[in-house]
Amino acid sequence: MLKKLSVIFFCTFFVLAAGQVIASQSDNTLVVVSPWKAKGMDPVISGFIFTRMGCIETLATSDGKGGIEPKLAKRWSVSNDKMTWTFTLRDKVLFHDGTALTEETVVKALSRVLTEKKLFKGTPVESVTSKGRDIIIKTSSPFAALPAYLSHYSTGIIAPAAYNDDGSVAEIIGTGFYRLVSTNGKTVFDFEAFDKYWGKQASIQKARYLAVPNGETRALMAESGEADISLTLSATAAERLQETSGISIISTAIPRVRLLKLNANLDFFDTIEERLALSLAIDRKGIAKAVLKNQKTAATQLMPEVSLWHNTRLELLVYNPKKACRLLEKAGWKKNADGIYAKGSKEFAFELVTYSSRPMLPVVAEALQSQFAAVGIRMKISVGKSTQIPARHKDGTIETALLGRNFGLVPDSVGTINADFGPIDSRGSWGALGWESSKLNKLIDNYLNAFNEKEASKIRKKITAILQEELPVIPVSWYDHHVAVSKGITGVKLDAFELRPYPEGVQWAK
Amino acid sequence: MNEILLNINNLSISSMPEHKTLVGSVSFSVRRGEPFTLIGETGCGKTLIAQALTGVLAKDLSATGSIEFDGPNLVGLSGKERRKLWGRRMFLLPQEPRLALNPTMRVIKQVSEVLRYLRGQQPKNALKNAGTLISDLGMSSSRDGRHYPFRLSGGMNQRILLAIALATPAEFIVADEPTKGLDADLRDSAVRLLQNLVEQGKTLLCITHDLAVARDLGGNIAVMYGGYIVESGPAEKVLDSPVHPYTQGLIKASPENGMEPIPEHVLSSMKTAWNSSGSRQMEACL
Amino acid sequence: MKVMAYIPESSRLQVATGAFILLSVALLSMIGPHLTPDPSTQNLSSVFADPSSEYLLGSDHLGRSVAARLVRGGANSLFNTLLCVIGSVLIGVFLGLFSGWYGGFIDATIMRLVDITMSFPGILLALLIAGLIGGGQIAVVGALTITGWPDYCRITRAITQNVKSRPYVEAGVLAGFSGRFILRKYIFIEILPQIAVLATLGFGRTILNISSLGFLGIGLAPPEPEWGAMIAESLPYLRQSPYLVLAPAAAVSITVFSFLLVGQPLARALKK
Amino acid sequence: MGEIARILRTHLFHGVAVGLVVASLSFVVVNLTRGDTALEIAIARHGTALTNEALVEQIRIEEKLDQSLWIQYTRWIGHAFTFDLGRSLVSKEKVADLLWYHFRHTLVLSVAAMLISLVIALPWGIFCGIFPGGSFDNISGLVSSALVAVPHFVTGILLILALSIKLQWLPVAGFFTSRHLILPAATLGIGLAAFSSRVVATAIVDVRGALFYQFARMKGLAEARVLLGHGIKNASIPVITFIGLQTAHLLDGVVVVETLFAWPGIGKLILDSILARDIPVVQGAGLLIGLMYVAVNASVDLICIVLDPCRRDPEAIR
Amino acid sequence: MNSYKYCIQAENLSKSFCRKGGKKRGLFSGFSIEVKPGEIIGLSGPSGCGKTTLGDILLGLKHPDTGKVFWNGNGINGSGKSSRMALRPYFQKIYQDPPTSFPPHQTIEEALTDVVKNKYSIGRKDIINRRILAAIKDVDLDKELLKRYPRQLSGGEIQRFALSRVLLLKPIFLVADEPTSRLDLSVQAKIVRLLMRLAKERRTGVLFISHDPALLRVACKKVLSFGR
Repeated sequence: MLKKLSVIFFCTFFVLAAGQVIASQSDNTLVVVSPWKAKGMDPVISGFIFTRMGCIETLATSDGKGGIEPKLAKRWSVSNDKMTWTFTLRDKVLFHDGTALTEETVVKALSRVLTEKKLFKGTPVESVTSKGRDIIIKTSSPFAALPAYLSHYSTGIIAPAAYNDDGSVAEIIGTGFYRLVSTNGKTVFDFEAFDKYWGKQASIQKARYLAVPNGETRALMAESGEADISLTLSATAAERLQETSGISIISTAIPRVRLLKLNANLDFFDTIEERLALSLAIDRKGIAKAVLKNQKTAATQLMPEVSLWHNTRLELLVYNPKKACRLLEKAGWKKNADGIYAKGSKEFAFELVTYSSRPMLPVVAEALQSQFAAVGIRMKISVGKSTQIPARHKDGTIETALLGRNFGLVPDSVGTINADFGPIDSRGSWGALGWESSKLNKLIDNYLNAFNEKEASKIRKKITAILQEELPVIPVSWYDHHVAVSKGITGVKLDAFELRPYPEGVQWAK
Repeated sequence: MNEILLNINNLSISSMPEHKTLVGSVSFSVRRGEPFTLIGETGCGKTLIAQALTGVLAKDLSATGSIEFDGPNLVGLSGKERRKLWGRRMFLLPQEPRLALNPTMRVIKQVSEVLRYLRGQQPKNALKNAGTLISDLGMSSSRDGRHYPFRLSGGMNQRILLAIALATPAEFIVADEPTKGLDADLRDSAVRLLQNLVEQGKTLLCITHDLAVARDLGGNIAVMYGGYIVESGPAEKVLDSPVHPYTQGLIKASPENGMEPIPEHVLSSMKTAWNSSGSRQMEACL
Repeated sequence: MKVMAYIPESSRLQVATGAFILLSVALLSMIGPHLTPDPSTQNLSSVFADPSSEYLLGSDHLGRSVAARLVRGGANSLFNTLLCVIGSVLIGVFLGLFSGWYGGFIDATIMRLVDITMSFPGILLALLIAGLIGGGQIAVVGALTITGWPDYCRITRAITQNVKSRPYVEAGVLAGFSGRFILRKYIFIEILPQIAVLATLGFGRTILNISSLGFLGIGLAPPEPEWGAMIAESLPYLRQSPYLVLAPAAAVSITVFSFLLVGQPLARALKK
Repeated sequence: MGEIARILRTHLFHGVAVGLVVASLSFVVVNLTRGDTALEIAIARHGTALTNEALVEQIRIEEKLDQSLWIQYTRWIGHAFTFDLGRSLVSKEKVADLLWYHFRHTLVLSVAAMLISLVIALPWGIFCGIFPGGSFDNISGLVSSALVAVPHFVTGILLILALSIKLQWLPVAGFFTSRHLILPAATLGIGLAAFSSRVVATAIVDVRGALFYQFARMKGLAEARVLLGHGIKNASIPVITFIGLQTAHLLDGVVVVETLFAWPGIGKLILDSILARDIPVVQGAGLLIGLMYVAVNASVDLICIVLDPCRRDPEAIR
Repeated sequence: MNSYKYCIQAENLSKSFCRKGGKKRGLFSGFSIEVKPGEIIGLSGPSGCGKTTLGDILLGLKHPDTGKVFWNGNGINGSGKSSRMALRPYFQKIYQDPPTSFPPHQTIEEALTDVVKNKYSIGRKDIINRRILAAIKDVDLDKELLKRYPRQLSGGEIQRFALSRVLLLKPIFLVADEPTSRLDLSVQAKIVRLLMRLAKERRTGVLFISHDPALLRVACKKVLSFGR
């Protein structure tokens, strides 16, 4: 009796549990595999999944060339004092639950991000209101980059029914061409084409987003044909998959930079010569070729070519260890018996903090370690969590850090530049430490006031020239985004700013 | 029908690589339907004889001579042929009842499975008959029978073993030290149970170190020392008027008879008589 | 040696083979680093080199000698494992003796401690501790020591209880032997072989755990090589230069295998 | 049946005690960790690029992280006793839901691994146990040692290469169909099978050496009959005890396998939560692991009680 | 040391033990005993009736629930630890199961050496050896056997060595707990005779525990029977 009962109990338990885990098989579904799982069902937190799967939409979006184009807003304008913006909403836009897109909904969504949460540092938004189909946004100072910010996923618009009473988000009801059907533990999202979409309908009826954190597993899924689009592959995996039949690799440069963050308060990095010497000691091409598999990713300046901020007139960063040694000796460092530069008994030895959640960083750090050692600089690597960097920035204990910095959070990098190199009192904890330039601060102010592209471009060149000359951080390499696309689909276009939906325009190959 | 069921002739057992004789040329015969007792102290070889008889001698021991069991010679029989005898013709009553019973099976089932698989009875009948056997031995088949061995006392477990012995079709029962570790009362009841076996028509070969058991069982006995039989004959005759000095010494050593140690010269004289052949056994006996 | 006498003849060859491999591995990791080039010297111009006289087992993605890294990684892994096992044995034996000898409340408390430790998987605890002190050798060794001791504790306790109940220990007490004397002469001597065998098997398990942690990215600070970390590093290159993964994987497996070769017959012999 | 109630009672007590201690330890350890919880949570929620001081301070106040640790801890304990484990700091989901979701996956994975290991280990071990010391047994010993010696991540990689890439039989990762379950379960199961087969073999050898087994043969029962009637049940007791012990170790392998195969189990949840300093989840998971361990032990005890009548009556053992 | 009337006295002893589940079961109560030097007192009764426990209480290994034990006139329950420790080696025991009464990993010689070393704090090998040889001569054993491990000896030999170990300590009182129940008849006779002789010669009081009344009748003048 007891025996039977326990057997029955156990079997039912297992069947119940298994039943919930093992759902239906995917067929005729566009499968997108990415490393990122959703952190919560809220556009503010995990909007990147839903905007990039074409489920929710923002007022503006990237045009793929560094500029901004309209999406849910059909046009916008700014008042003469440059402090009041008017965005006119597109008509006849329906949410997935059938309700229409209203001004109130947009105001609610935007003010959550822009005025309540102040998610973007240094965006001087004062209020978001509406007038007819127009959304009025007032800023406390001129802010030319506002449309770029309104293309960020966190400003995605969701239906009134998606909110709970307390203002938190209960579900994702967007306006995009894919409607969210079901989720499984925030790592799998199933979508279906929305037949009342205002724009061009999706040609593939079903889509699935799947978070697979292990890069090698993503590559294997591409190889085995389980994934139609595999995002963020390592350079080596991409190189390998290139030769696999049935897969094509799309590599795009993205405005993300691996850079060496320095604490310029320290003896080692307080002069331009020393920082330049460090920079000259880095064989960027060697690293780019051997480690990143693409020589073109060697950073010759902070901003990659894909960015508006790329400056073609700069004196490029080069590799010249001999000159590095000369500069160091000029700065008063002498080689000691171990072959390490030292001032008195103090060796040129420092700690580098980096993290492994972005896979290539530790490898690049090891490459740097050996290149510095060749010059006579000792570097210790500590691999930990990325949050160590801002935390130790704040208490000033960080010496150097190798990190991947995204200057394409919104298509215009000014926000990030301001946060990283701008006035110290408003600076975030990822950027330069112990370095400030009043000249640069003024230029940033001017840039935010510049509503004219020609003038803006001029200012950008000046700013990047200062960064190149003073090297508050040392760029090491730019990023390539490698994506494996199955030959079973066509029409995949990748947006360097990672704002436009991946499935946009994608079809089954005939 | 042959009156002699078992005839052992010149049986000797020796360990294989060293060729050491452990049991040297033992002969005796057991009559059908009668008890026969083999008496001896630790290491005298009596258990080896039982093992040779049932065919469970350790691999490094070998037996020579003949064991004629109801005719055919058992020495040199293959394992397969041996197994045909087990339970059907002969049955070994093990030493320790509690360890010999499966701890996770109700005792009545352990009796009934013999009836079922050896006598081909239907499961229900087998269970019922097993119950009868158990209650015949003075236990409650419904209460004690449904217990597991650990719940029953040593004496009760021994009765279960006897019930199994009765359940098997085997006519020849070998009981190896049936009274080991039992105190006086339990020993008496164990002997009564063995007598009961004989009354039921089984032939019994009892191996013991206990003179009282031999006396109570009656029949023929053989006294062993150092791998040899020193004296044999009807129980009363051997126990009341022993001829051999060792037998005499053994009887005198029991508490009831004054507990006199066996004189050293008796043992040493036997030692020299058998010289080196049984040396290992001798030493162990001292 | 005396130990060999206890091992059944059929497994002596096995034990000898295992011991031979282990000795070679230990010897290689001790003298190897002096023979091979520096394991952290990079040569970005000859990455993924094929085996040659310069690179005995080829070079990895940063142009470092795989042979040198393998040998140095072995030294690191073995040394850390040794630390873990010694730590666990010390803690486990000490607490086990306490628990078994005194019984009662002390025993109950220590046994609950064992339960708690055993319920928490070592790798997760290592992750927790790595978070606490920022990774590195101390985190790995500390975590695996903290989770490794219960086995030794339980066996020590069991043996202590068992020996304690034997008449000759009571006879010793009656003869006026001190507790220390009984512990040393009667209990330790029974515990030692058991612990030695358990530690042999535990050595293998710990190497596996350390390599798992290395694989998950918790271990020695770069550029110090480690077998598990080498596998993780080279995983992306599995298809083009499989030996980069296979060499450290084989090193881990062969070492653990040899520990099992030695440990299992010993364990079986002890059981009898 | 009184014994069963006793076992359940003591195990329940131990479970709660162990769970609370583990949860409390997690709380202490996470809070000892260098770093700022609010900052970590902000980064976990919004990513490094968006995180700024104002946001961190807002989160600190919203999530009451500015209160003293003692207050935070007692609040958690108070809620835990009302079966409220709180909400994740990162996703704001109920911790209980999160745990159940991930636990379910781990459960299915481990049970499948266990089943695979049993399917392999039982026949293998029983065969070795019946012919101990034979060449098959000796080779099996070596093979199982070799399998045990291969780390899980290596097994996993090799299986993927062979079955998914070369032969294209099974999917690499995901968790949609039972086919997705096979590779991760096999990765865990093979090592376990190697280990258990030896345990099964030893158990069978031990049982066959037992006096009652010999006696059962002596009774004249056929060899198969003896094995079935007297061998299997008795041999299964040590095997089940061993499997119970292994379940605790299984979780170590689960962490690696879940990472490799993107299986959303409890190991990965804990890994992520530790990294993100999602204290309520770590605490809840600690509690769950403690309970799980005790539950496994309780089940093992109960199964052993069902199998072994001696244990139903503790006094009768001596 | 020699001027005592009783080796051991005990008054009004009672003991019960707790079974799992909280039920108490009495073993014995109101038990008194006196043993004079050179006297062998028998104690019989069925197994499980508390004979061994009584022996342990008399030796101070277990505590009685009520009652008092006097060693050589000293109450052991109340007296100081140091005086108890000083008397300790004079109260000895012989065990039922021969193989377990000596440590399995020491030769008999090593085990006996430990005893002598500890008791008399002598380090000199020759003195120790002399004492050991004298002791084993008393129990009629060959010195060749000293080099053996317990598993290489027969039950009778071990039991005689156990007796010699006890003799080395010059005991006042000895508990023999079923010393021959696992031995053969002829060996039993030898051991019991030896015990009887030594008790008489050395003026040692003995409590002889056995379940065999016939044996006790031969060995003891006085037999106490113990029942439930």
